Amino acid sequence: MIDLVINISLLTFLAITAVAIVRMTNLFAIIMLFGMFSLLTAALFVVMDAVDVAFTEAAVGAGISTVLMITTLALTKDQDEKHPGCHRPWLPLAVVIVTGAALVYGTLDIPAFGDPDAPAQTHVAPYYLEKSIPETGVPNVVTSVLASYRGFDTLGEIVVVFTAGIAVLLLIGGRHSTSKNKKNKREENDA
Amino acid sequence: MMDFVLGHYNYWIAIFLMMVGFYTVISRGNLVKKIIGLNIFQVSVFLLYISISTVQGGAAPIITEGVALYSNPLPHVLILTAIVVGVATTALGLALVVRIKEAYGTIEEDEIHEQDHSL
Amino acid sequence: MFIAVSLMILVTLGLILARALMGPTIYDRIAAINMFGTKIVLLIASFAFLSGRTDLLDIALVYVLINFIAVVAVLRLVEHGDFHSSGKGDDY
Amino acid sequence: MGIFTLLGKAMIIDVLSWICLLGGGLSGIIGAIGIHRFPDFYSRQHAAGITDTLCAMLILLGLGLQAGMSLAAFKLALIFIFLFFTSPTASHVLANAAMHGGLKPRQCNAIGEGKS
Amino acid sequence: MTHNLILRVIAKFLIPLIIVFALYVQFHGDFGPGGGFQAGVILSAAIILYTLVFGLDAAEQIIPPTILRLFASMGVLLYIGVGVITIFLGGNYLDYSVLGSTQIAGQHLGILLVELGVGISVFSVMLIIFFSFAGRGKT
Repeated sequence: MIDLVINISLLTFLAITAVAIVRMTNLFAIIMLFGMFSLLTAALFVVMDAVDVAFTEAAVGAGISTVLMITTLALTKDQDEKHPGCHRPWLPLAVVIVTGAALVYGTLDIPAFGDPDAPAQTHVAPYYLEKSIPETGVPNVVTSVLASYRGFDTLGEIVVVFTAGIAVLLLIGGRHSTSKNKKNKREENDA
Repeated sequence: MMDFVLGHYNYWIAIFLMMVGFYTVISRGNLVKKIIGLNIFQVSVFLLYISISTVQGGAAPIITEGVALYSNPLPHVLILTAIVVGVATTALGLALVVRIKEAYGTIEEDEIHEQDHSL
Repeated sequence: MFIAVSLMILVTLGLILARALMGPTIYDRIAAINMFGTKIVLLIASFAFLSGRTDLLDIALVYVLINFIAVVAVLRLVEHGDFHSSGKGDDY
Repeated sequence: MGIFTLLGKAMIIDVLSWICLLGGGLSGIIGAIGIHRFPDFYSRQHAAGITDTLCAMLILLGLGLQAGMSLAAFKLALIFIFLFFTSPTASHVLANAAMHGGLKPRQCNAIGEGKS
Repeated sequence: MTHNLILRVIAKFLIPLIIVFALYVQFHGDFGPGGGFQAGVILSAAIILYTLVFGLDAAEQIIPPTILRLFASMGVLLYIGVGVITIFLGGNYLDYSVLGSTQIAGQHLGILLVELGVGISVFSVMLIIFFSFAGRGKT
């Protein structure tokens, strides 16, 4: 019961934070709130028994992600949105409401939250839960699935992360950047 | 009725967050804010998957003596890797924003379009 | 007993969230984020005891560290405006 | 001595951890009310800092009493140490940054805002 | 931020603890929450804290960018290499059972190596990204 209360209040906080993020115009405050958003998400994952995911989200979402956004802000030096909102907000709003309504209609058939007889729980999950100890000797099923049963997937993910690192290095890895360009640009503007 | 609402609250909030992120991406002109919108969208998908994996009264999927009911480990694996990949791709997007700022001097979409047209 | 504490922490979280949303200055928001992180740590610690799984304390430990790093990063931006200076010149 | 035999050791630990946990929770709520009621950033920081540390320490102590001697108690002690060092440091750095950033403490004298 | 004496002292005290905790997460991932992804991120967070407090130059003296690039590829190669070794030992790709004398021992060794590869790779990629961002615009 108390799980449900914590769950629902955290979800409500999450929704409030998300709406506040959209409505604010100061990018700095937005990034701060986004860090808080990640913390709340991670707490929700803990409440929903996804321990490893919460671990990752806490380290990645609240830590690295926030730090990277702040460094970007330091580089772009634009702390405020110049054109808050667009000229005609009704079209995007209508699109969003229609899509959301369709998705909510889709959820009406989903089994309720935490139903142990839902199709998602009865298909392959029991196999891993049963076989993890006899086959791999690892009590943490997430680790055994991650590294052993679905090793190929993880290899793919690692390659994606590696590629993203290389791409960032190619895009902004060089140190010789702004000062020279800016000087040239300023001279052009003056002339 | 109450059971129905409580049983679907998670999904509805996930959809709400998804729509909030979607709205931010399509209606705001600031590139950093667009990336934050994408991140909110991403988090909503994580939330949906983890909600599906939860079993009421179940424990975290670490096998211990005397516990019979565990939540589903497969979505956890999926989302765990997705989070790390997500931050890597977010970093890539932010790097693009930095380059755009250096090339155009602004991170507002309107002004970038204006500069492109004036060429 | 853990239930009572969890509920109290939830109330606190709500109040801090309100301050973070209203906060007139940036520093108010940073302070609220810092407090929020601490309270989330406490919520997870008490939830760990509530559900009887003390493995969860590892996560609380990560939170403490990560929250600190985020706050330091924010303050670095507020004070210096960039991330590459070593800051040796400005000893005010 | 009589009260010890009357209640037993487990009971006393329970009562102590109840006191710690409730005190911690209460001081958390008081701090959260404080950051709404105080007028400017520095006084809010005072409310946040004092009750935040007290709240965290008391709750962790209460949980630690429940854990007894175990790995969980060790981890709680680790969290305690980290919070003990990082939380005041963050507060200090924050106030320092606010001061250098030009945020002035609110001057409240009798003529100005005191009467209003 | 280097003028901030308290922060420097606390950072010096915290960084070793964070690194030890990251190693705990890395090698305790079989039994509790944790694993390569998380450990890599926490370890890089320790270096990020060092960078934030002591400056980028000091951090790059500890871990030069060339070594980081080497590590990033080494992690991926370790992962792939484990798979190739299992092929040579007569199993399928990434089938760790052939690595040890028994199936369980083989799986243990395989999971350990793979998680190590993941940890190294994630650690160095996160730091590469952060150093790229932090060093941008530096003359």
